[in-house]
Amino acid sequence: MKIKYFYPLFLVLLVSTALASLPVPPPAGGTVTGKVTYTGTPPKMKPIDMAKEPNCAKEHAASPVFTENVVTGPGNTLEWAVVYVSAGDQGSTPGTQTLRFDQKGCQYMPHVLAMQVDQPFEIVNSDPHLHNIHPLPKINPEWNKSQPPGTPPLMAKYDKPEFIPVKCNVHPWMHGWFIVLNTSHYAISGSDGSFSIKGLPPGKYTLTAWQEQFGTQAQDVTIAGGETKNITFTFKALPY
Amino acid sequence: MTTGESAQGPGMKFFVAVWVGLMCIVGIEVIITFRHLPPRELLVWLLALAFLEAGIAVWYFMHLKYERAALAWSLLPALAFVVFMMDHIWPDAFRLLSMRLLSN
Amino acid sequence: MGKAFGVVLIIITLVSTAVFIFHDFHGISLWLPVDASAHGHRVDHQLMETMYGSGLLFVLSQIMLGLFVWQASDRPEGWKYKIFPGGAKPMVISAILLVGIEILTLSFVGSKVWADIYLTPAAPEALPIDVQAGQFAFYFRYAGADGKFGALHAEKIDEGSGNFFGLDPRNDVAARDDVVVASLVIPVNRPILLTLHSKDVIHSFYVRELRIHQDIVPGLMIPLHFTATQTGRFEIVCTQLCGLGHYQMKAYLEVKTQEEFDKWLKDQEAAQ
Amino acid sequence: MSQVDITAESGHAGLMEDSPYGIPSGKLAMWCFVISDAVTFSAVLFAYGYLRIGSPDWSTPFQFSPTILNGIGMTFILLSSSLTMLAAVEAVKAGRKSAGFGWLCATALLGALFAALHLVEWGRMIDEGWRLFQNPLGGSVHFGAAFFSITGLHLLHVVGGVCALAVIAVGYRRGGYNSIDVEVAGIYWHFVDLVWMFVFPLVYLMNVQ
Amino acid sequence: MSEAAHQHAEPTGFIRKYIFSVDHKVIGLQYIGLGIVAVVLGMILSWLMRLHLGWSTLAIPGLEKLSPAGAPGNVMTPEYYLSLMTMHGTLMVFFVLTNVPFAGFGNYFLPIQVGAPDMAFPRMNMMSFWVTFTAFLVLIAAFFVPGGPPLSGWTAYAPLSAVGQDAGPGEGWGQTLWALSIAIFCVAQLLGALNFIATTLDLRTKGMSLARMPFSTWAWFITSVIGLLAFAVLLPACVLLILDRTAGTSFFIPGGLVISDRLQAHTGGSPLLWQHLFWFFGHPEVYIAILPAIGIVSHILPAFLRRPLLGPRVLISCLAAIGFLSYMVWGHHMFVSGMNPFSAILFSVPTLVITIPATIATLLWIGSVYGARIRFTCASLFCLGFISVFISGGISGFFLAQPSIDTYLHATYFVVAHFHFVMGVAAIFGMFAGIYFWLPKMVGRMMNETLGKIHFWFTFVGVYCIFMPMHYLGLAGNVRRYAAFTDDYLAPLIPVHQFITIAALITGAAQFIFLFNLVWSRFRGPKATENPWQATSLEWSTTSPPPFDNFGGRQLVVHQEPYLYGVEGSAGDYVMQTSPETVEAR
Repeated sequence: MKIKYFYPLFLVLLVSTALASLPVPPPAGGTVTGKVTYTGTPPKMKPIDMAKEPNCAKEHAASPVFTENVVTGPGNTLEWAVVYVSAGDQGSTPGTQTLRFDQKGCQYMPHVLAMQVDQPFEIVNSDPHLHNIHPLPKINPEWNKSQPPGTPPLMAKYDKPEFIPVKCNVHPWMHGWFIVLNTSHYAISGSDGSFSIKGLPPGKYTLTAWQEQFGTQAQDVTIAGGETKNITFTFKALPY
Repeated sequence: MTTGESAQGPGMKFFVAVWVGLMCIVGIEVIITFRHLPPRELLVWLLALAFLEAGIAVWYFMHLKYERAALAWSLLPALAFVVFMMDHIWPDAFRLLSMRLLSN
Repeated sequence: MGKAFGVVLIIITLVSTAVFIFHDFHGISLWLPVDASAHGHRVDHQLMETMYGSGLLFVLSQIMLGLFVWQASDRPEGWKYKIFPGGAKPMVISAILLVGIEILTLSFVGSKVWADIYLTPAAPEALPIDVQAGQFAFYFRYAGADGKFGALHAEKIDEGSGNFFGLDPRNDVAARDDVVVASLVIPVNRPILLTLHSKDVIHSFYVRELRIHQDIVPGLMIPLHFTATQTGRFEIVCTQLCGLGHYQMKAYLEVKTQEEFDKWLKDQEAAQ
Repeated sequence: MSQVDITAESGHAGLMEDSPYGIPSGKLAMWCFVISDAVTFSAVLFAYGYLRIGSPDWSTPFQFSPTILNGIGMTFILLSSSLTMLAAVEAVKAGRKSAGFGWLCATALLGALFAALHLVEWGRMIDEGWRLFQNPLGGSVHFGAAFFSITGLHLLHVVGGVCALAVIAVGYRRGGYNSIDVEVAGIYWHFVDLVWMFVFPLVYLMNVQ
Repeated sequence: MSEAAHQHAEPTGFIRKYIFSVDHKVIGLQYIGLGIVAVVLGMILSWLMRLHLGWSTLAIPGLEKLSPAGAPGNVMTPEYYLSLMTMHGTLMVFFVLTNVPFAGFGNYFLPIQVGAPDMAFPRMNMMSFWVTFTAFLVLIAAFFVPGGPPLSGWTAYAPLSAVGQDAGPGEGWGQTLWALSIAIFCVAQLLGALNFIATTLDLRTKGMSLARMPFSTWAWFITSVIGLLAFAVLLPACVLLILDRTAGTSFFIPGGLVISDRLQAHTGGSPLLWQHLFWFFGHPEVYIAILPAIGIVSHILPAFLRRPLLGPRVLISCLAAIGFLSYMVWGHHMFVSGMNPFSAILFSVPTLVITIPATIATLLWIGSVYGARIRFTCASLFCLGFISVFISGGISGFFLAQPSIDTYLHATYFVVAHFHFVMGVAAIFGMFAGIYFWLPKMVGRMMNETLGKIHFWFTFVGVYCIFMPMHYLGLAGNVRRYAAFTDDYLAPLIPVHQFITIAALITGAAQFIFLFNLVWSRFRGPKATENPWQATSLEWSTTSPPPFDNFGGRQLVVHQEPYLYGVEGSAGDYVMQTSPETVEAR
């Protein structure tokens, strides 16, 4: 039914975005779902000693927080991996929604913030003490700003795709990522390692999974119509 | 004033002799260098010769000998004092060796 | 005007001195905190000696100045000035003698105190702890079960994954059991030997209660030893300007009894 | 105008206190500058010594040929320029204008030659891969930093001196400068020579293989 | 000298007369003007800092407009606090304490006091001011560059100041400009020092033997000798710092640094080398700031005590001794810096020895006050105030000179109190005394005494309210250079900081009385006579203000010691230096 109308609709969409860049409804299309997993022994995550910041130490006294480089889930799955279309992308919509990056209990929420090029995001300090936000880009311009408690959110965006580590010098254990992508087709694996990328127009894609410790893996996927493809990324893990 | 009472140099012949002497000292420095002494010994020799050379240059070329003694007595002790005080930094230079952070 | 000056100056002097003497005001203590180290009383003693000597000089000279100005205020027109009894010479001689003796004693005794803290080697049974400062936190490393510290590799430092020291557990067995924590926990009454180093800029290790202070210079490993004599929880603060988070750069020193310390260390080894 | 001119030309002539050193102000100021500049050079040389002591992997790359040979040539030129400077001062004092001008020009030319040889030397080092921050032999990077900054500071003095000598030579011939100015310039020039007497052994000879 | 010979008659054009003037009096006023701009700026910075220290979450209206990155939502960030602190220190130490008492008053009065028509090298003098001005502009530019103003303190300790942007905000262009500004400033000071030395030694008028020079002249002379040798070390140090920052050298940066997770490319340098070079200059610099003030006060006091000071020769020897010792003590700034602990003892002893000449000078002043009939004017009040704050500041030196006590007190507010009293406030008091005393000579108008006295009382009591409590904070272990006091140990001390802040605001506000007085008196004050204070030195033997060549074509001849007060002379109870009468020594 819908496929019948797809091509004319797509043409119209192309023309309209090119001419007027009107708000566009998300194109219907195929979906890729799957899991990010590992084989081998992953490094043991270390408990974070927040003694330096008594506020945070108190907050996490009951259940200690661990480092988040390799967060594993049941069934050898990996959390916080980013899966995105790295080649053959089509039908991406520009990111306009303002994302939120929170600093709470001396941790970054979320640990990995994926966004599109030129997509605005705000950085919020929910703690009663100072943080400084120091993203360490190599291509994008670098900045390092501190955010005293009670000050308005910092607004930012990046105009080139890049994987940017983020740190807080005041609390050196705080560690996060800004993932700036050229596409709107991306997903971050959840606590069970699963991800799902929706709305892919038919075509041949390369999907890449990125994990901060283990690097990247790529797979080719062909989407024919409104189908759902299932793929699994498997990283090799080393204990140290 | 200069023209009146002082700075009546001894004439060019003498200065040429001083110049020859200075060149000889430079020669000695080079010769000592290529006898491959241990660095510390070489440093002592070279410094001694350099100070000798510098002294000759200040004394004759820069005409300090032909000025009133007060000038030399004002300038040189001040310089010597400051340079002497600077020597207080050496113990920390040796700390760089003995307490170097053993990483990489 | 002269009377006013004299009175104001003397009031300022007395009030300033009084605050030194009665240094406790409704919970605001304007005095040194408790001394918790084996050498601390000598520092305190030296400080008190100086306080008495220079405090006396301060009070005397300010009051003298105030008094003389007071006297000078209502003298008649055409007053012939009086010369200080004896003129300048006794003044100069007494200054040289009094201040000379004062500073001679101070420098002799004071230098001895200093030398005993900073120029003596640590006791052989001292507990070695490795301290690394970085923007803007301290981390402490205990050698672990094997009694050996793993080697440091600057390029391996990765704060996000908790490798603050740049250890290489993959290739370096000695590094695998090193205990890295964010608080300095030490046993009471046992000599401690810290090795201080910094991974980025100059920081400083300052514990008020221990009366100990040492800058941590990048590129150098600076030894520092002391013995804590009281159990408790004290602040370790950075006193050398190190960047925007300087004022939040601190850690805690926890002095425990030997048994508590042993238990704590065992727990940490197990947890890591 | 009045008093200043009197001080300038006929000295204090009973209107002023005698200068304690009996030399013109310009000469005094130059002597003070020389002392101050000597402290500057000492500071840099001390910094060099400090870092050298602290660097166990110090490189000693120089060989007799070409570096030291070139250095001896440069020393010869600079020392000779001191000699021509002395000749210039003698001539100027005796009022032999054209001789004074000639000797001044010779001094400036020798200075320029020194600078040129120095730059050739630098060029060779740079070709070999030496930089302020780089050591092609893999040893301490301070060698390049110390070498270029110390010799660079000296070179700056030489170039400044050559310019000053040229200005004074022309000015002297035109009558704008007098014999005292030439003498003051001479003190500076000899000082530049004197600094080289430390730079050559400490920076060149101490770094011979 | 040749350069002076090129000087011609008084220029008439505005630019040659007031801007690029070779007249030492105009140049002196330019230095003082620059100093006043710098001191107002520095004081406003200190207000902002104090507000932040008292109430660290306070929103200061309008601050965000001044610096959007430094104060989001008008709340000051710690890096902005540190930048303000750095700029405050740099402005005050270099552009106020060095510029006004030494370069400013020195330029104006040194030639007049020795009876010279101008400095020895007028054009070099002009150059020295404009180079200083350039340094000032370069420093101010650091406020407006990307990355923000520098934040590593006026001491700019490497490697924080040397590694660049990775070390945090303020370590980009701002820090480079800072180093550049200081390097330029060094050049200006060297030129100025040469001029001072040559003028003092060579341009004294007939009869002005070295022994007859006023204290102020002696102080400026000794200071210029100190400056000549001290700035000569800072200059290459700054150049090496700039090389480290821009050319990739590693003079002050050791290897293996990991800053913000980035391994730095530098290897093998030494942070202690910077500290040595900096403090080798830095300690003499402290005396460059205070010696002229001592000289000015010693010069002004006799005029109001109506008697000569006790032991004038001794006082001059003390100044010289302090100058000499200033080169032997720089390591006392580095007791706990990781310097060899043996050196600490070596530096501690001469530091303590400095207290001897300082005590002698103080006793000579106090002993001179004894038995005098003081004329209480603003100038004399500030001189008396100077003695008091100099004592208060000097006393704490006893503590900090000892490494064993410095172990506890280093880098606490005790140090802040010490140096603010002894070099900041004392030198500022000397400056105030100088302005109240000499303004009639400089602009030909008297200042308003009532306003001046109100200003004095606010300032005198105010500085004690500000800086005395800092001693207590220091004893309690309150670390300096903290943007806020958040932790359990320091939080209870915040009320003391709030008290200091309020005192600082009031005292600072009182300075506007002075500024008003200055401007008002300049235009509306009563006309000054040639010698309103009945003083004796040469500046009072010419018109107010002095003509272009200082003495209107006269060549003065000096017959007397500088401070013949309390003697019978034709003019009253004093005898001018130029007066040929014979005076019985008392």
